[in-house]
Amino acid sequence: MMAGYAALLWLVPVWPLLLALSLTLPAVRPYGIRLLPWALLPAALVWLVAGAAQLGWLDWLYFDWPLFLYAPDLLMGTRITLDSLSYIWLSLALFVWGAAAWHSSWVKDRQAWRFSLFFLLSLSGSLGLSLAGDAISFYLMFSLMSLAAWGLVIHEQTDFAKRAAHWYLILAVLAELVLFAGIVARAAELGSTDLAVWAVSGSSEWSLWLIWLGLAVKVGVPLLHLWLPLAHPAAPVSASAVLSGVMIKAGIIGWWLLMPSWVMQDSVFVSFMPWLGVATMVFGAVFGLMQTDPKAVLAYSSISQMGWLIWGIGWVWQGAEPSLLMIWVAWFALHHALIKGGLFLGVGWIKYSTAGQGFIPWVWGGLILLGLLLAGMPFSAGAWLKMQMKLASVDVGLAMPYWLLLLGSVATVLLMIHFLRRLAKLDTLSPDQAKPVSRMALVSWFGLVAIAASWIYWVAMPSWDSGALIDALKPIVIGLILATAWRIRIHKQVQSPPGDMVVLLEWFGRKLAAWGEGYQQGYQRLQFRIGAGWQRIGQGYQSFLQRADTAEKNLLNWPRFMQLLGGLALVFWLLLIL
Amino acid sequence: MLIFDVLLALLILGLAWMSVSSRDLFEAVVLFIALGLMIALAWMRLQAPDAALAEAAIGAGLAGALLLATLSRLDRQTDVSPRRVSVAWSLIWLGLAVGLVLAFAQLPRTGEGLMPDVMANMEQSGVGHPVTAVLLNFRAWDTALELAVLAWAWFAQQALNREQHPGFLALQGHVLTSSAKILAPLLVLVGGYLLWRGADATGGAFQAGAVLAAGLVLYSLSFKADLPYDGWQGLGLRFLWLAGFWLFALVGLVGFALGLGFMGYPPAQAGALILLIELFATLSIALLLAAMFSGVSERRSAA
Amino acid sequence: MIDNSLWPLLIIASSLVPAILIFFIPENSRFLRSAVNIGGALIKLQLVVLLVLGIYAGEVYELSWQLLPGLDFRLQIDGLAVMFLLLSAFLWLLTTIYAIGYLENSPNRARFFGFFTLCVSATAGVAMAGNLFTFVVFYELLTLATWPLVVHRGTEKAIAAGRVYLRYTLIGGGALLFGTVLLHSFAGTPSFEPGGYLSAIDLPSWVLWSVFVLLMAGLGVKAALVPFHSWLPQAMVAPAPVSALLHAVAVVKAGAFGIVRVMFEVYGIEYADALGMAFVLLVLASLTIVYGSVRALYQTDIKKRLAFSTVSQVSYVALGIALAGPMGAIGGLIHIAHQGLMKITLFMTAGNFAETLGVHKINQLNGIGQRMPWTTMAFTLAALGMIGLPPMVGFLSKWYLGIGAWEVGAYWVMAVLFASSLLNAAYFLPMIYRAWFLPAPAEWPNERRLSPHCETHWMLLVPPLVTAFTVVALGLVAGFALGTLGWVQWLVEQEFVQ
Amino acid sequence: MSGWLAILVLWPLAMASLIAIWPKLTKPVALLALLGTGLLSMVVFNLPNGVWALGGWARPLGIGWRLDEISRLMLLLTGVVGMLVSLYAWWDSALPRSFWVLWLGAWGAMNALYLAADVFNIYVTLELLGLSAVALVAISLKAGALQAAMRYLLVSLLGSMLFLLGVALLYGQYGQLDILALATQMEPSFPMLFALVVMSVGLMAKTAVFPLHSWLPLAHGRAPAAVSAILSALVIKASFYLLMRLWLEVFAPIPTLALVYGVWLMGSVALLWGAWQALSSQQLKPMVAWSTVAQVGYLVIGLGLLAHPNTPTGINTPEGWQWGLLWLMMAHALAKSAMFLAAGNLQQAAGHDRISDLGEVMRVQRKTLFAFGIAGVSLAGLPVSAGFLAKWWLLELGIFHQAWWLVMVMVVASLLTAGYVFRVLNVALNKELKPVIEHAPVMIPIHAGRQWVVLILACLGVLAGLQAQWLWGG
Repeated sequence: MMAGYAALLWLVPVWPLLLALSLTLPAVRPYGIRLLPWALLPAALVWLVAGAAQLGWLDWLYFDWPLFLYAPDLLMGTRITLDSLSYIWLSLALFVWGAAAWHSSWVKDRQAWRFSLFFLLSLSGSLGLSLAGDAISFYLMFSLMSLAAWGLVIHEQTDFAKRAAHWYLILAVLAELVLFAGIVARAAELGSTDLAVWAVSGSSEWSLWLIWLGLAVKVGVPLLHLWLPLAHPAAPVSASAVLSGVMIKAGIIGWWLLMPSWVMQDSVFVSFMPWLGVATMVFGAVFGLMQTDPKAVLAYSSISQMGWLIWGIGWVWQGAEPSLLMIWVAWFALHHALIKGGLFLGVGWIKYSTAGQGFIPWVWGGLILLGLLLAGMPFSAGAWLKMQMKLASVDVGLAMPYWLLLLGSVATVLLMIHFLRRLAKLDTLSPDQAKPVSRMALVSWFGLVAIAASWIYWVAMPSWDSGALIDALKPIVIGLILATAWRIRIHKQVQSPPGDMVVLLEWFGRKLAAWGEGYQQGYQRLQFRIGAGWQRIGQGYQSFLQRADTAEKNLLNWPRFMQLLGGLALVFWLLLIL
Repeated sequence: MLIFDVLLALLILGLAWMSVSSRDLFEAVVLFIALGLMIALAWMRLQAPDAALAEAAIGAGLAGALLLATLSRLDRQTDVSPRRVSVAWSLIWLGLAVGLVLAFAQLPRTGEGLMPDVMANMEQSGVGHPVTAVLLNFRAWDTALELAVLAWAWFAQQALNREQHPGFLALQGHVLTSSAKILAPLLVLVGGYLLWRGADATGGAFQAGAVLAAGLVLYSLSFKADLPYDGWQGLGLRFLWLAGFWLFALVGLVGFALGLGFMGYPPAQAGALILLIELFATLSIALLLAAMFSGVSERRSAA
Repeated sequence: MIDNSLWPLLIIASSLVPAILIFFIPENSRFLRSAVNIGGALIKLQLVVLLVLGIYAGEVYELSWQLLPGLDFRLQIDGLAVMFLLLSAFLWLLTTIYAIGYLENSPNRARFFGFFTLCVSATAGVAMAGNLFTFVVFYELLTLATWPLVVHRGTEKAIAAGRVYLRYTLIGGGALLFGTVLLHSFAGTPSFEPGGYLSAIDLPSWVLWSVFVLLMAGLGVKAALVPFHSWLPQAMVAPAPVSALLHAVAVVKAGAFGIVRVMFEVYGIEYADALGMAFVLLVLASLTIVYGSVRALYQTDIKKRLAFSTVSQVSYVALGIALAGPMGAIGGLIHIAHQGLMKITLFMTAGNFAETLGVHKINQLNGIGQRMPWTTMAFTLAALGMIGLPPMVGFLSKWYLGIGAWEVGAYWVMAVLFASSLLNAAYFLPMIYRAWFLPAPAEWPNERRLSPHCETHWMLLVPPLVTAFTVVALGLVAGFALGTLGWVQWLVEQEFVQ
Repeated sequence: MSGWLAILVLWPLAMASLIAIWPKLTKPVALLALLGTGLLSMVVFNLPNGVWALGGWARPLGIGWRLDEISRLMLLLTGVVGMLVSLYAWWDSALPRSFWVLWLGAWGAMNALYLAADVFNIYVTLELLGLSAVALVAISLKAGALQAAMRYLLVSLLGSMLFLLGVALLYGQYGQLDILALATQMEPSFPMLFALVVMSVGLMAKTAVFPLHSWLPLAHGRAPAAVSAILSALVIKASFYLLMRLWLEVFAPIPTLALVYGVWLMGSVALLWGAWQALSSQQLKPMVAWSTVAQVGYLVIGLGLLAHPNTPTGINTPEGWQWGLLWLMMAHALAKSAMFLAAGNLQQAAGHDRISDLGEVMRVQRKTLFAFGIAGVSLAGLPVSAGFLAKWWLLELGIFHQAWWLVMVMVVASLLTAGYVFRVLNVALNKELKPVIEHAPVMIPIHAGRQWVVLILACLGVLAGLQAQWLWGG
């Protein structure tokens, strides 16, 4: 039983890979998109069984919990860990990827199988890294996910998509390499790749910085976020949903797993992470408000929401029992993942359907609900989690003015209002442009919305007193007031290009390219000159060779020969008597 | 006599120089022949009449005739280009000459070389004269190889002449013809004498062969336009070219078989064997030298 | 059972005899030649596999005889040798199949396959050389055996490339010979031994350094260390199987392998480190790595880009050695095999592109993934491996190199690795992108239908697929004891234990 | 003393005589001669060392023969190379009958020379050898060949005369001619210095040591291929062998450091000069001939290295360092004969030997080309080959004497050698090179055996690089 379960666990990342491999057969390709939901089958099974085990339903089976698997021959020793935290990561991935898989039927072009391929690869990475128990397999899964997602970003091959993919790739590769350097450094110092060891052993600050930096790109820390607002809108909706919902969390997971979370109390990270978190919340919101594309708004919203997680992990590291505290952060991540996934997919429903279709109002309803959930309306997971996190952080001893957090919440509210407004302004499609509706997709979307709204009541028993409710309402009210005020008083869309600083960098890049051309020309000139020099040397050599004949003719002269003979004799004689 | 010797030495040097530096080839050849004669004189002064005879016959006579024959086939006989005597050239060779003189001057005067050894073994040599003993017994291998050299020189010439007109200029005239009639038998006689005498006094196969060859050449010069002995290209003649060497070698091998070592003679028959060898050697030498002089070509003989 | 001392001869004979046979097989007996070719390759592979097991069981294979007084011709098979042997035997088999598919319709096949096979004998000799002298012998032999392959096409360009190749390798060979003789006259030429033999002898430092400089110059030419690398990109005019074998196994690896031997088993890595030689090599290797990658970035020709990539990648081996630590050594040594597998895949796929579609330039790669998906997939896997992505074998190399660098505190080497990977990504990813994502042109430059069913001739297709598979598989099961990593770890333990 | 020695000398001479007497028997007798002589030298190679006096007269009086490691090896070398070259010639119908008479005479002379331990006897053998060799050069009767032969004749005679002068001085000083006896008595004195000088210069002229080499490229370049092979591989070795005997044995105490440096310099210049000329040569055979001039430079350097007062004798194994020099001679003989014969094959097939136009012929004669290639490898001292071992030895000894510049020159010369060898191979492999003359010349078929002979010679040069041990019996 356990062996079978272990095998199932291995299949979680491997099964999608096998499906991806099957796509190499031309016969399978037309069914590429339809394969996608099946890729999650082992993950779903694992999720179910593990969930049951956590609830104690499987005690009669002597089911081990948590679960650690070790395969010494695979890579350089691969470990899989399934504990309550990775269970959360797994569920997060499972739901969002699941919904996205059903929604992929929108991708119906000739290259759909390619989309499926990358989808499956990325999915495998995403699931795998949730379960990773050693640094190498984490890195493997992380890079598999990141790089394969590039294929999702570029899929539509529009100019915008290409640009987005370009930046995505540059940053992903850079991040990957920095992360690699960090992982190598830690592995070298600790002599092990077991993450259980890593969690409790400190390392040199350098290596930690490298790891932090490498993952920060994925998290979308301001200044390293460049790729994010480009890639999320550029990808097909189902891809955007997983990018924003799941993959972005990989950075947080990485920080948690790869940094020595148990011994971080005194490190420099804990002193700046909470502040960075708050800054990210505000930053994301400010730039989000300046976007016109609803998906770009959502992307910035994701950055903003990641602020919460950054802030969260910042104080988690200060705690004595970080793994317990981390549950809050993980739940918040789950919360965000479900909602953000739903929102992106919802955009798809709005985008690809015509107004006449009957379910559209329901979709709008769902979207508004999701917006409210994200904004943390009372009785929502968001509100409750934020409150609990605040309390926990105070317990841990985080000293921070809490109005800053309120600012973050307000920012979320404003972003959601902005998002819905921009979404409403989206051009409607003519019936022939609309994509056919897949029942399963619709069901899965509403299912996702339902889960997003209710999951917290399954896993926890949130209790609401009046203070909590008021706290939850506060940002919503402030946000509404601000939005209305803005609308009345200014009524102007301040715009910022998606990806903000990218524009600067691109300008710089163009300059560089121009310099590069100049350099190339110079290099060619130099090469030409060197070539000419070589040619001259070659000619010199040829004429040197040609001179051989004349030189030898001189020696062929008989008198010269006799002179040389005599001279040689004299020289020998002299040399002998010397 | 010292004055004569000195004069002779100077004359030799002077003739050599003139011969080398002459611009006209004919003149040079004439001077060369004169030089040969002077050298023959010098040998006489050194009390080596056999060497003198050989030199006169080969160095002056045969070589001179060969050179003249060659001359007749060259187009340009006079070198008209200006000639400079290189100082370096002169100095270098002068230096070497001085060195050579010094080197010979410094040789130990007391050295008798192998003479005592030779004398000690004269008894077993089978001949009476030390030079003959050395040449035909003690250092028989050298002599045998010299005969081979001679034979191969002829082969070489044959190889080179095989498609060309023999290089012979008919020098004959009535005077020559008539003198040849008288001289040829005389030369044969002298040759035979030298050969026989070799056993006990200076003389021997080489000298005899050379003189015989001179006689043959003289004969051919006077009676035949180009080829003195067309009919002698037969098997017997070819055998005779090699007879000297091979007799030597075979005797040597027999000596080896008898346990005397390669090139060893049975002491008892040494004298007789040596005489036999010398006889054939003389014939070989004479025929080879004569043949070389006249430059017989195979093709002509076949034709 | 065969006497152990005969094994080295068997190994050499298993390719030398086919080589000689092939020279005398008439041009048109295609089947016979292919049979001899593949038969030889199979026998050799079989022998080497037996050897691997033997070595693992602790058997000793040596053979030596005196050539000059005090100078032995010595063949010995140790773990390092057998790794190189296995690599060359395996890749030889594949490349032979590939070459048969590639060249069987062109002229001068007897010559080509003869030298091709001879080249493998020389490589086996390089691997088994038991002392520096023997190494030099086979090293030079390799030059001679590969030259006819480089100029095989017989065009002016090929001849010119061959000339450059010879100029570099022979001058390098001269330096190597000089260094070897110099060392011989001071220290003799004992057999290679783990830990080196020079540390036990008290030699003046000028000798040690001159020998080092000469040897590195000689080995550096083949290993394409900057500034001795220029021959390599030019040698790209050779037929694809040659490029594949040259760059993956034979020539550049012989150089790299020589560096390993010299640093480990002549000087001894600790001694070399103490003398400062390891550092010099480290700097040289780092320069080469970065320089090669930068140059690769500017190439428009596929094979040229791959060639510069080789320049860069082979120096990983030297880098790993020069780090002078066990982990670095592992990284360097496994890269011998790993780079071989990856690069041979790349070259064979590039050859497929050229042979099937006439595609030579990078900008002609557009959409080639749709026309030749299998080939392009192999290419992609190998290229990703080159960048160092897990689970491809390239990752293992890079991982151990990184750990090695960190271990000895050479942090700047991390920067080199970083830059190199980045550049690798910068020149490989656009190719992959073009191949898979851009639309295919209406017409390929020079398309040939080589097979009715496959995208190209099966003999061209199978070898790169096998190597690509190996690239992934070896990376995936890296922990397996008989995998490259396990083997190398075992080797390095021997080196660093005493 | 074994009768084999006498037979070794007499056999070729006897066969030559037979051919001279019965021209019709040329072919069978020639075959008998070459096989017999070759096998005899192998037999003699396996005889024990010894010194004998001919005719049963004790040595100072009689002529000495001796067999030691050096002469045995030289005999073997001459036998093997001679046999193979003769085989080649046997299949070459273009050679006249007189080739056999002359060549067998030269062969016998060489055998006699290597056996002789008496300076005067050596002179006589030298004469026989020189005479035959000169005639061989001219045997094709082409105008250029005759002219070259004339030049060679004069140089050869001059060399012999100078040698004879030295013999006279030796006799004058010590009253005897036996090498072994002379060696024991030798003391530096002015006449002996002078004798050494004149003999050396004379022999160097015969060996074609730079700057006295000018006759060689003409003679070897213009003679028929088989003759060139004989001359380059064997004949110049004979005079070099004498040089070696004189410097290292007879006059052993005399050579000074200064002389050694001088000889090194000469050798180095020879190497560079020869390589330069070979690189610039437009024709194949002159190129190979020039290569001989260059390679003689190695021989001379080797001699200088051995004559160096600091050279230890007898270190390592039986006779010490001299093996290297012999090895060098052997390597060169094998490689050079193969090269000349290969060039001959190509030249005869193509009807010319302009390097740049030989591509087509070389592609047809694959065995010849291959042999040329590996002979070139041995010549350049690349492994695996006898040449490589020889060069190793030279370098080692050069380093031993710390003559760095010399070592550098040798390495560079080795590369230059590779340069001109590969220049030819480049032409063979270059398919785009268009011949200067438009109409394709008719290719004359060559007897297959000749290709094989070339290949065997070249392969021997390679195999010798793998097993040098039997040489010194270690």
